[in-house]
Amino acid sequence: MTEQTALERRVQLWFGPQHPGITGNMAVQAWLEGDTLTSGVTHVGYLHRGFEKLMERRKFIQSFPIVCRICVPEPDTNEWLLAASIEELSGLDKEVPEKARWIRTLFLEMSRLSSMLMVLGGHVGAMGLGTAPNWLITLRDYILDRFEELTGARVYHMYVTYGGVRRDLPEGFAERLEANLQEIESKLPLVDNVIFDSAVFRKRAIGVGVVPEEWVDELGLTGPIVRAMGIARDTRTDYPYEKYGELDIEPMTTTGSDIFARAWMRRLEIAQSIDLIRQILAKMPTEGPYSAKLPNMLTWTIPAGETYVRAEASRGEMGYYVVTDGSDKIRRVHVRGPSYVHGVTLLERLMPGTNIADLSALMVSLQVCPPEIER
Amino acid sequence: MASSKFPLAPPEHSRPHAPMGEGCFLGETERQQPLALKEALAKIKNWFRANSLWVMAYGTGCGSIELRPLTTARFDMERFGMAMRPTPRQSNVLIISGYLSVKSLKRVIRAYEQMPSPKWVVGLGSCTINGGMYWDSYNTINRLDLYVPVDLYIAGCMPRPEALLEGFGVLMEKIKAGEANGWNHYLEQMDWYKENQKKLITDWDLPDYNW
Amino acid sequence: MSFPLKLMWSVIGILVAIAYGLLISGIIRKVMARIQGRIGPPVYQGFIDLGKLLVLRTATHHGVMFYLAPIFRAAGGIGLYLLIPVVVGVPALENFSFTGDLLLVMYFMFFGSLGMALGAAESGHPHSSIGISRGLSQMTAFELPFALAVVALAASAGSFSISDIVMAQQGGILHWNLFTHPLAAIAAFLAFLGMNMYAPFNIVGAPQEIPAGPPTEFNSSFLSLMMAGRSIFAVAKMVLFMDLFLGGATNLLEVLVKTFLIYFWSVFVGAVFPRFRTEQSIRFFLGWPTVAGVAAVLLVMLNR
Amino acid sequence: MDEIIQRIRDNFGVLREHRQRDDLAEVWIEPRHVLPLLTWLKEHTPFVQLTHLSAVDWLEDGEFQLTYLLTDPVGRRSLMVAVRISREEATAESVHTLWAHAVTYEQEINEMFGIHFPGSPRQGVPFILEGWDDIPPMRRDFDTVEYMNRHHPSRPGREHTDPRRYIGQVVGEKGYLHD
Repeated sequence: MTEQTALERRVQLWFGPQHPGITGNMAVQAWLEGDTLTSGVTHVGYLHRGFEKLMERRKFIQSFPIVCRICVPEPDTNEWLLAASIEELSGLDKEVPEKARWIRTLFLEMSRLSSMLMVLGGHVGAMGLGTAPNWLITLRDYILDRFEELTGARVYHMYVTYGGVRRDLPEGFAERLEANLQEIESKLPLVDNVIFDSAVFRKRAIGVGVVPEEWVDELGLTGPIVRAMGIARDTRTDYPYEKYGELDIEPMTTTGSDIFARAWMRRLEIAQSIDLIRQILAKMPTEGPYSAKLPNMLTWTIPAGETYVRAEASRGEMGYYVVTDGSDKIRRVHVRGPSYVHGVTLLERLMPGTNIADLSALMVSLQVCPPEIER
Repeated sequence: MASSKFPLAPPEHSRPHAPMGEGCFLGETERQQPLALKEALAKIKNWFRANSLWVMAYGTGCGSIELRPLTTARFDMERFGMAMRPTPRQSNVLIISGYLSVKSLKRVIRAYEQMPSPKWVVGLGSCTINGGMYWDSYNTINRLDLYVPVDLYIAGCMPRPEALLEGFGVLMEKIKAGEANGWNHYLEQMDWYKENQKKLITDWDLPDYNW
Repeated sequence: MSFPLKLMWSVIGILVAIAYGLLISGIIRKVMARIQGRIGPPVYQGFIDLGKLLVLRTATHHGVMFYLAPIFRAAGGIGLYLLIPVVVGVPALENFSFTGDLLLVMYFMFFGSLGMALGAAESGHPHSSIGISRGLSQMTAFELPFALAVVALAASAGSFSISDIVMAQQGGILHWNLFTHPLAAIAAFLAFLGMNMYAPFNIVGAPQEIPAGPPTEFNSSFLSLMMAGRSIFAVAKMVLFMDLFLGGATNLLEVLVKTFLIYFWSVFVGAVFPRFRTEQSIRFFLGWPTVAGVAAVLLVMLNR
Repeated sequence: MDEIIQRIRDNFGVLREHRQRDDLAEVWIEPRHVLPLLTWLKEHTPFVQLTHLSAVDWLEDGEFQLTYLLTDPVGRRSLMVAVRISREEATAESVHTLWAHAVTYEQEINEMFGIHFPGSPRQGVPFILEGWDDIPPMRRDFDTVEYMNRHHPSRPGREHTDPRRYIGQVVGEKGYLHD
């Protein structure tokens, strides 16, 4: 067959912008030969709201409702990153009380847990099993209940502020959270049975979507993708922020770098997250202020400077590059989401040779979150 | 604020309607039936339509996050006969779950026009009503009802699953009473909607109506 | 029984079969929902869906074959049902069973899908074409163990008539082909999983890959006819398996119980498994089910 | 960290430098040194990962600043390499040969700031916007409210609460938001 006819045999297929197998509102334009993708291009921009532009014309405190919309399944990392970067530039970070730091750590870990419960269900959901996602999203809802109790909102919390958090922990919060954790732990063996013991899942996930180790430095990969290669890199231990340095925490690793390794990685991190939440609840001081004294937020100006702050989201390293110019507004903020690399360059590289049936499982295992690509 | 380019209030219905929201008559001749029979038939039809809503969710970022609890075990919308359909050809309800960027709007119009009528549009969240917190963004539209007819808004950011269930209950009641007539309005005032759409989407490369 | 009378009974039978098929699909959705921890739709949801699709105001079509596809689909189901005796010995429920009907039944199982393939291909949607190629290749794969099982049963009964095969199983539960020909039963019931398109073999309409599959472009009344055809097809298949392996039935209650059990075998498997890839599914059917089928045929040949 | 910066100072020349944290430093260099410096950092130092590339519009100075954030994943530290380029020319050297994902960053900056990276593969290909006909939106002189008023009319009756109205008023008892 000549080259020309090979090209003519290709079928162009659009996945998205609205497709049940695509994680969110983005599109993948793929070319197929038979059941195999020969190439593909990621298209984003369906969700662009211009966050970075909007934050340039808002006061510092007004930016909080904006940033948590950047990643929908896990908004809290964004809140913390904005707070931490502005605190660092203004020098407020030395005044954040001890208890606020513990609450923030708890808050971040709860959001990681809820996000990972959802994505673990997505792994098999993308392969057509509706049972496990149904269970797991319900388990996630218990965590959302606790978020609601703590912050008043289910999804977008706007809880972290400069200098601390907005509210203290409610009475009896730790016991109710512990009850939820036990509920989750009691259901997890059943989930394991359906997902990881399933011959069909193993058959489809092992050896599929392998990310070579050379790409880590070339593409700047982070998070579960790197840890699933057996490389222990975790922002929480590498650059300990808030109280992660005082917790007993080891980066989880699995080997194989395929979809199964990444799914098992998530399962291990769920267990780790539950353990960390228990540690935090045990070590957290019960007394003390939860917020520093703040200046008048309407007139607050901070000195010019530039910084980059990073945190571990459930998808990988998330970072905020913030520039201030001495005025009462942010000069420029650049949100560096892990999906920016994972969802565009890495996905486009992995697509040739992928079976059409594996594309959505691949996207889930890379945990592509379109809103943080385009912001 | 209000630029004169846009007629801000959509025009009213202009043609006579069959009873119970059975639709306007565009080029069809009205079947000669007694009014009572027509109404009874329309009631039965509307009951069927209301109790089997097939949903196409255009999940724009925020909204899809609360649709997932809605479809799964805790809130389970399937018990009201609602099901998710992946293709516009088989859906009756289009959920616009939040702000729409201009790029998305083009796809939404296309999906909306491909749905078989009667069809309904539900706008979730404050951003479909008036731009919400993105009111000053250059890339998100502020009013959804300038471009597609919206039968029901569910306010909130994001509306909770309970609010969504309540909203769909209201939509069902409206359908049963024959009051959810957005699709008729779209057909009647096609010129107005198309004018608005083309004003916003500068690289218009769609057919005028996507069958 | 005269031909017109028999025809009348068969038409009634078809209507009842459609209703039963819709009801059983409602029960399936309910059971699936319960496994997933949900409440699930009411069991009569299928009727509402069918009615709703009929009263939609617009229907978009893409050409002649697009019109014909749901008709082919329904004709395949009805033809299949008309050839299978529901209760052997009761003339009103024997339909148009005749000597050698099993061969025609095997043909009719293909017929609906082929017609569907032609129509869906005309809709021009790439998901449809991909779904069709997946469906037809999987069908070719699971037809092999199924045909081998049928050959084994026919050889042992000495006839290609379903009635004869049913008669050969009379005399107690242990005379059923399920127990007398276990290998054939294994081959056929594994093939049945493929026929029913539940996980792990639901590669045709795989929602996360090619949403809705072949019927992507079908809407309103086209889809309703397709739904009706699908439900009668499902009932006919269940009755066929009951006749072949569970010793037929002597009254309608027995029909209900046995068909329910047969169908739920595939639903319970489907509730807890993800989906295979296309080539994995084909490889599965050409593996152990086919071996079991060949062994069943050999066993029958040796025993003669 | 100090040693690396010292070597950059010796070999390439540093216009300005700043230590933000123990694990984060920033150096400003001349535009002609960008590609050699980044190549050297990637090939001969542990700063092998490009974490992000972003642009800042300094409208007052008539300059764009491009910031390359390089990370040393083993030594757990980061280095920001910043370069000021003229706003009129708005052209910078592409680094996509060093890091493949720089293509996406350069595509986005090209679209959002109008900075051109000659040789980068997807320059001019729309990444986020579709049918955009105004100046690039992330530039400081682009007024998003004015654009919104032109294209996205608001529903009548919307009230805007400008925080400027409250400035000078006492919030809380002692002027703190949190008492």
